[in-house]
Amino acid sequence: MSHTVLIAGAWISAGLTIFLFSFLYKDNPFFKIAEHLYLGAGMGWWCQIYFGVLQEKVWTPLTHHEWLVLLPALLGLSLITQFIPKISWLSRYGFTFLMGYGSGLAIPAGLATDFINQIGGTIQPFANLAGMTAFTLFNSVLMAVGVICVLIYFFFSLEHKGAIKKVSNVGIYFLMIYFGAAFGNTVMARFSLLYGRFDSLYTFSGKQYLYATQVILIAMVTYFILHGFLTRNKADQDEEAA
Amino acid sequence: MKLIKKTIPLAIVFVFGILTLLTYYVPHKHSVDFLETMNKWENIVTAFAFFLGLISLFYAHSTKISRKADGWGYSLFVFVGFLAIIIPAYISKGKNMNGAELTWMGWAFQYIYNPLSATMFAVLAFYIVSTAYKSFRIKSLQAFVLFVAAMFLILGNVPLGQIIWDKMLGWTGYNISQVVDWIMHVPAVAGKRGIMIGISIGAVVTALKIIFGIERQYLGKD
Amino acid sequence: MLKDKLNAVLKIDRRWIFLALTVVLFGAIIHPLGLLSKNIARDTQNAYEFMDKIPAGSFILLDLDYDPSTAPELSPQAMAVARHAFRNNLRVGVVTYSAGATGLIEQLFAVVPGEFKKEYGKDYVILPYQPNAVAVMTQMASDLYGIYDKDKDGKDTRSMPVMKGIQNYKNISLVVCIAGTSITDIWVAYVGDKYNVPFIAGVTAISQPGYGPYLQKKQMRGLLGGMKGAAEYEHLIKTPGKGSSGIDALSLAHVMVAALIIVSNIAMVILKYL
Amino acid sequence: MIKHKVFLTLFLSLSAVCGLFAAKPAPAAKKAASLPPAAVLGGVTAADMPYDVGGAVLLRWAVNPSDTPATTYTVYASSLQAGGWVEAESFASTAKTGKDIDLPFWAWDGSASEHAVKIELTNFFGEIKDGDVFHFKVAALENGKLVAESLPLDASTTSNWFRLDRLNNVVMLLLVTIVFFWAVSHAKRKGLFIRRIAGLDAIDEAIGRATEMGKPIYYVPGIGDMTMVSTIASTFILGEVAKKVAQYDTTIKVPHYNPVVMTVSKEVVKQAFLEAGRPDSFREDINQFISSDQFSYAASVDGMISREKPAACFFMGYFMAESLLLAEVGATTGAIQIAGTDSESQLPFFFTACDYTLIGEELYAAGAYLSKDPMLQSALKAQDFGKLVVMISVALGVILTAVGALMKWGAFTQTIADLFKAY
Repeated sequence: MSHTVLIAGAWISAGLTIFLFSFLYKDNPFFKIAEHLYLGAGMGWWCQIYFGVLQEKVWTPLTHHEWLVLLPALLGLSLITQFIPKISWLSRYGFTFLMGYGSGLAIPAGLATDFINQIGGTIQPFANLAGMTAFTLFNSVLMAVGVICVLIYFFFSLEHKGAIKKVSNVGIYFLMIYFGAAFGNTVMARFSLLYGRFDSLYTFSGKQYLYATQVILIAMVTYFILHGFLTRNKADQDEEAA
Repeated sequence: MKLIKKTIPLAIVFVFGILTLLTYYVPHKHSVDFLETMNKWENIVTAFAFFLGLISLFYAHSTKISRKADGWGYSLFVFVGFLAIIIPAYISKGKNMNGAELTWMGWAFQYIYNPLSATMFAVLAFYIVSTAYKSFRIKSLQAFVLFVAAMFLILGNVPLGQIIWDKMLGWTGYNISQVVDWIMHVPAVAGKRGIMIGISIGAVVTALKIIFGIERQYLGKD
Repeated sequence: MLKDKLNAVLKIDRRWIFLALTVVLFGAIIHPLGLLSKNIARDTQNAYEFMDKIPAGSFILLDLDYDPSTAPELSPQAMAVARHAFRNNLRVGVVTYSAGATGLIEQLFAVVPGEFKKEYGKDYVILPYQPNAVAVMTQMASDLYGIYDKDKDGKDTRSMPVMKGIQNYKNISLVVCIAGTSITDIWVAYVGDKYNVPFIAGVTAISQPGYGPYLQKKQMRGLLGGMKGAAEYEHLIKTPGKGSSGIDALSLAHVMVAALIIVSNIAMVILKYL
Repeated sequence: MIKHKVFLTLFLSLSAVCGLFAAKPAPAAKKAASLPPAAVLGGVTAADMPYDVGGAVLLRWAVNPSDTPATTYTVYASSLQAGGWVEAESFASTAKTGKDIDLPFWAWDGSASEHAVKIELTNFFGEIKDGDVFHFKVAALENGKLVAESLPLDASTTSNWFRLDRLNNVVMLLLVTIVFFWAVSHAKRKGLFIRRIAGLDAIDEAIGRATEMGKPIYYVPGIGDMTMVSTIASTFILGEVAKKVAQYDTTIKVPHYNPVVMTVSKEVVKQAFLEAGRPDSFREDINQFISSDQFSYAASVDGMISREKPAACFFMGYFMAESLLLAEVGATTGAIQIAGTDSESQLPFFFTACDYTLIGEELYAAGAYLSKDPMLQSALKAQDFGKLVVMISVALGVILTAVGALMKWGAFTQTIADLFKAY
């Protein structure tokens, strides 16, 4: 890759970054360009991935005379009949396959990891009762009680009143603690990402990239000032006209 | 007509559902091979489904352009973006790197696709701040509990937060990382577990409904 | 009067908040403050101490598996660990199992070895990307040249001084894996447990809590978590870098979030009850 | 003769122990080295590893009480009649007992008094067919010196037909299935009681508001595929929302991430308009495909929401990081926002940024709540039954395990632990 191409990359990268960020100020043509470009680029990215999948899993086997892959290929093609209303019912064959496969996988896996193991995980600390301090015992009991209360909150066929209402309210508090903790914990990851973006903008502001960040930023600000000025004039004229 | 429009699709769901389900309990080589084949099939069908989406997208934007609908100029950029990835991918034969050298596709990924997705992801940081200010309201005791848990985690994750904690609450004798640890490993786990168990049962019951054809709304009528 | 003002404060245009965040983060990048916690996490300390005790001349394997989205957190960790290794005159072999990491690895090793006057081939080597991690890990138990007979540029590795006397895990003093993927678990399951190779990991802040059990059972000798782990490690090796300036930026931003929540709620309470 | 040698080994090991205790291991080690090698290690069996796909063999032999910490065992395997030994496994004498085989009590009788070693032959010999015969031997080493070795054993592997260790999963599945069918077949015409779900009562309000303001409604079905329960639930709610939209004669927009979900949603909306008696108001462009790339989808939907300023936004289905990207932009435009998802990591963001949030299972129940379909409502019964099973299991399990731990009934607590472990 030549040096010029890399500098061009830096300019494009810095430009697209700033265009997308400009949405935070307000919607504008530059954001719209970046947004539409991204629509195409995103689909393009996945397109080459899925193209690779089809090549590897359909085309190559066919050249080796493995005709069985025609079956899923036909199921897949049936989805495309969507565009022809008369035979669009054919697409049912494709997605009923997906539904059957997905449901069949979901049942045992759901029972194992999210059901049986979660019960086991709640009970298991008590096996070591002798080695527990008062605090860890309290924690384990709290956890078990919490799980039961949350489940009562999710009970649908019971009216939530009286004792059940009280218990399910306790359940809500456990949910709230989880939400709060998850919220607080995610903040870090999101800021790290933003920091990463800013850091690369900072890199592109260097001399070797011909001050890409500064130039684009200044151009954007100028646009917004001019645009604001012009539309305000226009608004004034409208008022006068009215 | 009802047979090929409704009965066979329902039979497909049932047969593939039950067979895939059984692979979990049957360790035999045939069962493993079957599941592998199904995974491959699913990959293939999903790939075709993607093209269903791609065609819809192209159709929508090309009609916009041909009708010169509002903002049709922007629709042109959809095609520009698509080609900006696809052409380099074609030239580089789908490889990001050629030894240590960045290929054209690697270049397109690094300077077009990646900044776009990373920036959109990073915008979240701004929205977290504005949510914190605008929506994070302590209107009830429940919201207060949420607030307290979030506060501990937000402060406990960074050194400056720890310093503030030590200055203000250091007298309690607890370190904030201990408190954070406790929240994450005891009450938060209870909350999460409750949700997960509920979800798993819901998922199992829904999957049963689909396999046995009780839930068939996705097929549409007629 | 006060109430009107408070109302205005509550209804402030969110773009002012965005601007404040930008200033805080960009400010910290351009002008680091050097805030660092006194309490270094135990797991970071353990990682540092383990690494520090490895005798000079030993060979360590550095697995770097992060892509641009996790790089802000993980690349400072990698840099700090690499610096520490070079300062203690360890030999370093770099491997990766993510295609997206290759470019970032090049960037990193274009800078760090030069600071310690280390030479490619003599003091460190970058091995090529391999897609199937489990197969490679198993192979390295007997003879790593079965896979890594060439370096990233296709040069013969056997003849390099850096690889002298290195055959398999028995000759490797430590594996450090800095990754934003589940490869960390694979290292523990397939290598750490089976072949008794000491293992240290660097992970993102969000996945950090999940590794508690491994640390408890000593399957990991230490763990760096997120930007904070990087900053702590930089503090321990006394070379502030991206981690330290990053953690400054993050610290300020976190405190800003906390302050915003508190301010808006105090304003709301005053409006409602006073 | 054999007995004699075993005795000798025993004696040697014992002396090694004594040496260790005396903190002078050197003489004992020297003695061991000078003695003739290889007594015969008796009682080793080799058989197919049960409940697996094949390709693995299980070797078992009794733990030798006189083994010292310096004793190690090495297992060799070979595919040839003679020679060709490959070192398959090497471990300390305290490791790899019957207890370490991770199988539940109903499928495995593990005791600490025997060694049990699982050898994955595929790691050493590549592809293996059922019935291929392999040879094994076990060697006991003391400080790296061979002290005893078993005679070669033959074993072959088979592909098994049932994962007995997953019996608890099967039982649970059967139980849920039976209750499910019972509930569905006893579905009452008049419907069952379902508790109030806060967010759903607000749907009417939101649609009413949109009608008054003459602004559109956005219904975002998330980024899940059609097999996800949250997406299925979402299309159900979409049907009910679309029905009301058709009745009130307002506009609705449904931007899609997944083309298959779009196909299904089209059918659902069309049907809803038909049922509301307004088939003429149905338009194909209600459902639009946006993008199959997570963040370009979010960017585009954000753009649309901020330009059209809808009166109400629904976010129902499976969401990842884009949850807040969507909800916060929706909040900026002042729309009423109702969210529902089962991805627990995103719930906190919807919860803070939206007016109403359906948490996890509430989303699944919403379809039944809105449509009042007796079939769906009775399926909810099956879900409640499942939760009841969990609650009882947790409560009983905790008590029994605690009692077992107090009374030191190791086997009893292990039994309970096995019952609630997924293998």
